[in-house]
Amino acid sequence: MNFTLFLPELYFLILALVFFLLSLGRESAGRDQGIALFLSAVGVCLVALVLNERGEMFYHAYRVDLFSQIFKLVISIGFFLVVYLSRGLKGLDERLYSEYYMFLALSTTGLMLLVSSVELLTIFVALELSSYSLYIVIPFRNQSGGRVQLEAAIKYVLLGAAATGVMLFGMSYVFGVAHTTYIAELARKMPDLMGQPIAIGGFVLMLAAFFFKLGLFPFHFWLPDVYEGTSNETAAFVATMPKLAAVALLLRLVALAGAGATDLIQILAVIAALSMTYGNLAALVQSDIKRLLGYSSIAHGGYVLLGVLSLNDVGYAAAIYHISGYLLMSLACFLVVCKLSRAGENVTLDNLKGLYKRSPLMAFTLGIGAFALAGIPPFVGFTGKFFLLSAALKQGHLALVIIAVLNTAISIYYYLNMVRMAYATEAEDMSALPVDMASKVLGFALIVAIILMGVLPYTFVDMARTAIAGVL
Amino acid sequence: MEHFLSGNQLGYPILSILTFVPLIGALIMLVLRGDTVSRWWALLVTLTNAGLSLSLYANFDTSTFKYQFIEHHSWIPSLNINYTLGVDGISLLLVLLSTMIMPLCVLCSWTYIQKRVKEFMFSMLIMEAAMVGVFSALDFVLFYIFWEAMLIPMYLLIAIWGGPNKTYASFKFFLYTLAGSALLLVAIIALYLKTGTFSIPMLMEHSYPFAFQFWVFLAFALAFAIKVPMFPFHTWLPAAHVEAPTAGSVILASVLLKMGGYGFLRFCLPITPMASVHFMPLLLGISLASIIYGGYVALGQNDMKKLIAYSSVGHMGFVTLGIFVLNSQGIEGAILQMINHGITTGALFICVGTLYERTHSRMIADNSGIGKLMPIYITFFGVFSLSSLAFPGTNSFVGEFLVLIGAFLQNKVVGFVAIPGAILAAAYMLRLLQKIVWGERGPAPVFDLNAREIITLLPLMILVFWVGFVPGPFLEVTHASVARLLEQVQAGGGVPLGGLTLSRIWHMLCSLC
Amino acid sequence: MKLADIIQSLRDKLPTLKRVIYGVIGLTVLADVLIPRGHPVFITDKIPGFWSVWGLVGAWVLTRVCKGLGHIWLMKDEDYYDK
Amino acid sequence: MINNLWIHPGLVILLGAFLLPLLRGRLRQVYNVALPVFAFWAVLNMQHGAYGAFHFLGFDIVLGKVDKLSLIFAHVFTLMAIIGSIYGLHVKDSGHQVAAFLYVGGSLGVTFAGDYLTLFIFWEIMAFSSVFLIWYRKTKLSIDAGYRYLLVHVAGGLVLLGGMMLRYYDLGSLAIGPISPEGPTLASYLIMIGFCLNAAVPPIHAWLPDAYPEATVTGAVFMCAFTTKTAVYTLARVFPGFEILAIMGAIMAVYGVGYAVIENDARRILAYHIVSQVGYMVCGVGIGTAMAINGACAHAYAHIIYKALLFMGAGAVLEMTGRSKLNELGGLYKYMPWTMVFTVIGGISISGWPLTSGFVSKSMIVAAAHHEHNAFLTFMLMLAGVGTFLSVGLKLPYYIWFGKDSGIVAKEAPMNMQVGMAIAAFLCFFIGFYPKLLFDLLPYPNHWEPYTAGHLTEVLQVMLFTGVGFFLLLKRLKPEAHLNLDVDWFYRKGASIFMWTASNPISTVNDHIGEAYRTVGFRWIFSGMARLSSWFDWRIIDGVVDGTAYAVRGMGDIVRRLQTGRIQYYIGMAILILFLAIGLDIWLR
Amino acid sequence: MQAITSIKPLIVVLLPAIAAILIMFTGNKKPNVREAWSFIGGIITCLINLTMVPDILSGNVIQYTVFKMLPGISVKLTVDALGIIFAIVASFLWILATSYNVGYMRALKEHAQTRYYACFSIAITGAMGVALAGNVFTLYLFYEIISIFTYPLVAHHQDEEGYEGARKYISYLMFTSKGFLLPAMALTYVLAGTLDFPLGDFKNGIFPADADPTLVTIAYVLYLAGFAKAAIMPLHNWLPSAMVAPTPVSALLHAVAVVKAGVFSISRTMLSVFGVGLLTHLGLGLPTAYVVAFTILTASVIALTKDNLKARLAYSTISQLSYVIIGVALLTPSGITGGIIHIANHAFSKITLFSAPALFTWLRIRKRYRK
Repeated sequence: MNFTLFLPELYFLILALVFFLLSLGRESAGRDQGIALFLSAVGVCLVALVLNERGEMFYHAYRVDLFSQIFKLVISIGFFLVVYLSRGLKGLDERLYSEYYMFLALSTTGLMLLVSSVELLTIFVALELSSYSLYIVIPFRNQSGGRVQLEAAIKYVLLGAAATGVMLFGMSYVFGVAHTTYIAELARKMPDLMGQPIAIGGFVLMLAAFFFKLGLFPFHFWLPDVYEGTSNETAAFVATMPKLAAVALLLRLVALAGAGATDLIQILAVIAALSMTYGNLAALVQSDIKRLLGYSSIAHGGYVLLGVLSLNDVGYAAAIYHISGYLLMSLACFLVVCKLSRAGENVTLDNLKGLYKRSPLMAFTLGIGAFALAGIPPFVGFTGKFFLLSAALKQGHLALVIIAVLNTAISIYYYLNMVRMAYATEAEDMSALPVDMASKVLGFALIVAIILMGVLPYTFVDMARTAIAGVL
Repeated sequence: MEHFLSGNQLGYPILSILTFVPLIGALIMLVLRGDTVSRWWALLVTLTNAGLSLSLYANFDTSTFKYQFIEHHSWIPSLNINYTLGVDGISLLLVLLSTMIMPLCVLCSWTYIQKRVKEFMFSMLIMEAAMVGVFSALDFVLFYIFWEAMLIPMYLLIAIWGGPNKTYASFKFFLYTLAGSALLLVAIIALYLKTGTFSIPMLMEHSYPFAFQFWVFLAFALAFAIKVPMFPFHTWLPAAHVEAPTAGSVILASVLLKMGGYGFLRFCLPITPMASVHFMPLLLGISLASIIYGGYVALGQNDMKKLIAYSSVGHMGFVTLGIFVLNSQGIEGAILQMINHGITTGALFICVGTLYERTHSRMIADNSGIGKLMPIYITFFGVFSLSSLAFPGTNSFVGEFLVLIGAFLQNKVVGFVAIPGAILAAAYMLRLLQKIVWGERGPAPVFDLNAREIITLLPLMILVFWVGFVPGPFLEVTHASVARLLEQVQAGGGVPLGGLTLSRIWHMLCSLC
Repeated sequence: MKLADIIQSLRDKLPTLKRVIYGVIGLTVLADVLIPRGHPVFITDKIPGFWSVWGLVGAWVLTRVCKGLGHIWLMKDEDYYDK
Repeated sequence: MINNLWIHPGLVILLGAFLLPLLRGRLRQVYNVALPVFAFWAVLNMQHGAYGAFHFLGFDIVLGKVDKLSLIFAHVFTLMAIIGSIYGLHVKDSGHQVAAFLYVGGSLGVTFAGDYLTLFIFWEIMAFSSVFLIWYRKTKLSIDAGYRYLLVHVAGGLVLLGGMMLRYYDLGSLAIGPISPEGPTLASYLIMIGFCLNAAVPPIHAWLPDAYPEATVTGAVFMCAFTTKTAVYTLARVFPGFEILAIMGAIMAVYGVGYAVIENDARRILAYHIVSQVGYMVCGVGIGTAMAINGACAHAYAHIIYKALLFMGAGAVLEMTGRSKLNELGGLYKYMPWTMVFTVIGGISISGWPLTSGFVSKSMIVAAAHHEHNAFLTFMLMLAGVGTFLSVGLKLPYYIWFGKDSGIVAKEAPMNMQVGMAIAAFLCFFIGFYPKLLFDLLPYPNHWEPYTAGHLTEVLQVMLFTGVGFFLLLKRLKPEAHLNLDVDWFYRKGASIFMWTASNPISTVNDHIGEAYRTVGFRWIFSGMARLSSWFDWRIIDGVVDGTAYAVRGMGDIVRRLQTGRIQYYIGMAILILFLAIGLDIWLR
Repeated sequence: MQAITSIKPLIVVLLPAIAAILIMFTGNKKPNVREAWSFIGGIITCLINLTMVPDILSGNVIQYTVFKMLPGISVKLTVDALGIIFAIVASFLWILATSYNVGYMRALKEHAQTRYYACFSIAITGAMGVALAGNVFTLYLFYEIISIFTYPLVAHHQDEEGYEGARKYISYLMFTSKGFLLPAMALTYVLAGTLDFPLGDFKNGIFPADADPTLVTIAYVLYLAGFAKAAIMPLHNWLPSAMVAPTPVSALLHAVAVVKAGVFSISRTMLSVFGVGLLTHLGLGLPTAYVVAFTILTASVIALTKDNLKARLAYSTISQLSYVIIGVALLTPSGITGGIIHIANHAFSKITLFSAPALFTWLRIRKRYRK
């Protein structure tokens, strides 16, 4: 057993342990934050180091390949960014910082395990690991008198439990028809079995947990409520990290079905269309920015599903690309939300007023983020969407593609509204927004990343393509 | 590939320079401090770009239809997306128009824009980059990126520096045009999937089955029709024009609308020739409707900017009419008319803007009767108004006349139906002119144009007469490309001459339903 | 006013004047009977005193016919055309 | 233009007229008389031949065609111009005199014209100058009458022009010459109608009694001489021997006297007598024998003198009393005896009393008719003679100078008028006493002797018994203050109908068309459509566009409500939908 | 027949415009100098026109191409006998009209005199251009220049009535030229491929022999209707309405430039664009003659009903203009000659007639001042 194969997971486990140890001692916000930032940065480096590792572990239940490593890298970067972005942690009780980081690290560990799992039960375990951590983290919010974070947590827990239950139910069916829990085995057997209703049903039910994670219709209900209820920083994590892993698993699992699984694709197409439409329509009338981003992420889940259901390398690469881009765009928005929020409270559209004056860089970050989410070139959102649409159209999903582009047009309204609020309005309080240098650097880096990734997607897409060669 | 790309005769990447000079200028702008510095910097950058663009014209080879000043770099090889720039006779003038109009836009915003000057100039420079990019991109993805990217600065121009109803107008502008181009993206992808390339010249080389062309054409046409804008997709235009700041209106009128016409010429005709021929009656009908409808609505306006905005609908109707009569006179006239409309309508918006700076109203009634007070202004305004109504000897006449000739060559009925549009143009422009020059004047005194404003308008006036009397140099550059374009259409679909029979119209309508 | 006096005096001697004129008339008719005319063309050329009758009857006919016609038809008020 | 040193008297007078306004006082009076005298002298010294021939616009123009026929007319025209000028010396307004000279010059131009183009130009000059002689009276009646006069003449001129052009089209020549009565063409008839209008041949005569009485005092004197006689000249020149002319002439001779009998206005009586007398001439032209033409010319000559004399007399009365209506006059012998004497001379002269000019000339025409054995013409003309004496010889002087005393006190006419009248009166007698002078001027050698016993007794009988008749019918002939209908009714009523048509249907329609353009064009097609389109654009198109946007937003609001926040609902929905989707898919396949 | 290239026509056309510029720069400060420009311009223009006469009389044609625009379309000036007559008449009458203007405008102390004189001069430029136009486009160009620059003259009084009349004036002229002339021109170009008049040839127009007769006829009708300055019924209503202008402007309209430009353009079109041969062949002369004959009659009748002197003269003008066209429409040498000469005749007679109302006005004003 090559130790380096398991290095990222191990590292993040250790990271969690470090914070566990820290939580035992005297709480110190600055120390915790510093250590978290440092260790997460080291994590990114470590993951990058093992990017080219290949191998299998745990009796073939665990596979390290480029696909998983890329996801791990993105996840680690995401983790770093979330930690970086949430340095202020305005919404949290200072005493909980070390615990907070511990659970995040655990959840990340779970996500990393998840992307490498190639056996159904392993997947289940990894999923639970990542989820349970989050269940605990979500109600961490020091909103005096408010119970909204608890409500959010309960929703997340219950819906998560339901989704997991459904997944298990589905897995049992799959195991029932295929007599194996190994993905590699399943990949051999499933394409032939996809003609059977029971296999399809089981398969779709098995995907439910990832629908839940990705916030796809009909398991999207938690998303706006949880975003709204939890602290801004946690929301940033919830909005990005689990989705990366969910996409990875969706890709892995859907690939099992084989190219001939038209029924599965139909169901996925319906889900994609409904997700996009539902997310975008509901977002139109939101005023809470987190809620708005929540709905927006439902829609983006739908877009990503376009790539997933195209069942080809272009589509998969597009899905990976888009979800990675989504990480950047989404974090750009959450950065602004976090900075705008004075004491961890939720941010509404009205709070954006006069932002161009209060903090030009934050306004710019928000603007770029919003335009990117809207899919306006030359930002990453456009390029991702372009790839997704190409892939879907290549498979002949014309109607779905048209629904997607129309949704893009609809979605521009609320993104634009954010930009308008930030740029074209005046606030009563035009005092400068205190933004620390680090956040500025982050904002700037995100902008550059969004643009660069949009304009020069070449390397990333190629990498993603190579990665999925192993999956398909 | 060499047979339609002629390389770059300049030896340095002129088109990239034209695209990126404003972009870099914009980035440098971000570190500058102070309004005046921003203005001068923007002026410097735009003037530099305008100066640089002259070398395009100077070195353009009119004898060939091939794309010139080519730059070709691989961009996203996995999808065969390339960074290809190049101009031919169709796009050259539009590139020049874009670079030439920008310094004037900067100048006319000199005092008009008092708040957030830096951001304004930043947006303007970004806009210029996108505009040059749109007209010189030879790769469909690149084209689409520039096409959409232009919306952002334009949106900001309207939403930030716009009039009282700016939110509505800017949203409408953005949503409408974006919705229009959404299907364009689908069509682009569909073409790619059919051919495996995004290279526009190569896409023209392929022939596609009719059913495919049919849908691609419709997707194209919707996007371009909204951009042009053609009746009944025009309502974003008056809203945007009225609320936009002067420079915004000028850019909208001078360049943005041209993108629609350019799209028809560059994509619809050569890529989907059969469908173009098939839909010719529909497009001609809509063009005629635009001409007449735009004229009528313009006649009913009391807001100067709205009037000019609706007049754009009419004028651009002539452009699409010229394009879809599918003969060289019509298309050359359409190209020239695009340039003319850019010059004239841009100038008219500048005129309205200068007046607005003085009276703070765009209503005709509030601005009437300034003839005595502002003789220089009236001279300019009069010339541009006359140009707008296609007075002989001004630029618009040549374009309109060519389009009419094209229309008459294609079908006499079409030609005659277009005529009321010309009458209406005379009606609303003369009405405007009469009221502005001679109406009842309130007591508020206004001052005549200052040197800056004269400098802004003078080049446009010179162009009005230059194109009006010596259109040769402007038409010359288009000959080869237009001839080639027609060859492509002819080869692909065959242009029926005078083919606008009732049965054809019926057939077309049936296919639509 | 010499001429006027002459006329006045003539007017005063109207009966004498009348008698002289009757005499002249008589002489004229007589002369017509006596004096031979040139070659006759019409039958009237042979009737002596025909032209006397012609004069008298002609005057009468003209007067009656014209005045009659006038009264019946032709005569209108002087502002006829202005109405 | 002038060869053999030929002086065109017409041009002399025409051009000389323009000098007149520059002169003042006595000098002008001298010039006024000297100019026609010079012209008269020029006529007297004229040799036969064709003068002033040149090319103009491709036409052969002959300004002076001099022969016996033109000479006799030129002779009397210039002579008349002298008399008229003297009579009009007192007129202050030089424009009046200029008009008169232009008029005379025009008629002389016509007289010497060798081609139709020249003829037409002078013909129109006559019409346009003479109308000022009417307008200078400056009353509403005269201005109206002058206007009608001009219109009628322009109409006649156009008919003439039409005939001329047709003739030119047929023959390729505009030369004037006799037209053979055989096989006349439309062109000939048009020309004839044009001439006849000026000759006042019924039914196209009414302009004459309409206009002349409304002319100025002097103006009427000129007018009575030239227009009709020029026409007679042209008829004699072009249409000798047309029988239709003979018949028409005879009819018009009687027609004129008929109206003269019932007329009230002195000058209108004289005007109708012009119709009547010109009838003799037209009749003579129509008979067309040498004697008849001679008669016509001689009668024209004589007529000009005595009719001018009569107009001078009536004019003098008008000038001095301001009245010319017989029923308003009477008993003037006490105040204007010389005028009376001259007028009576004119009266007996027109009636054709022996020893007067009328006797000499009129009898010649009657005799010509007699020679031709034409009973109709002879008796018509004789009847006209009766009427003439009845109305002009007797009725006119009687009711002006005698009759019921009107109580008007007037002065004798001014000296220049009397001189003019005296010259004319002298000429009446002179020609009557010594007709040879006149006969020598005639175009054909004369073989006719007026003073034969038979003729004398014949005329005397008619005259004397007419006189008897007059006194017997004195009561019946009493002038009545009435207006007599004539064929001018057609165009006077016609004109008012025409003007009504012009101003009501045509002009109104014209205005309405303009208004219709305005209403339909501007209000409906432009403004209305513009407003409608704006409304349509704002409400319908924009409504649809914005409505779509709002509808989408509204849908968003509905979708938002699905997010109830109730956990049991969420879980239930999620699982239900998922299972439903799967079930549906399986069921559908 | 020889074509001489000379810049004289261009000078003739530009001189009034230069005069206009000088007038504008001189302005209200020095009225004497300002009005002198008009006189000087008129005299020089007239003289230069006269210097071209010998060449024309010897059967040559002077031409000058200013701008080449499109194949077959250029701004080109050509002087032939037809054109030079109108040019001389208009330039000569400009001198007269100026003296008339000076008297009138000064006596009435009219406002905006500089504008007045400048527009007047530019209208003359238009007239010169129309007279010397070498192709339909040039003709159209200057025809429109007249329309535009006489508009301020018609609306000179700037009161309700003035605006109304001027609006009607410009509407009729603009809408007909846009609505009829423009398609006619396009149609001509489409059928013939050129708009240049054949040099000194009235026999053959510019249409090729195989041109569709129906289309040629349509083009012909469009031309007739398009030159609404000729005031052929039913497009005559603008002329009486334009009478709201100051009387010298009416003189300009009626005698010097405007309506003459209309009939001249129609004559030019009939002779040079269509040619006598084609018109005879298509039998278009006689119907034209009937139409204008109707105009002659009706306008005369309407004139009778007008008591306003200027209105009456206006209708008289309408009637007289049609005489010109009827002459040309006869398509015979003498008819055409007569028609062309009538342009000059009517110009001189109408300017004389228009001095009457002006004189009346002037007398009335003077009387008022005396009091």
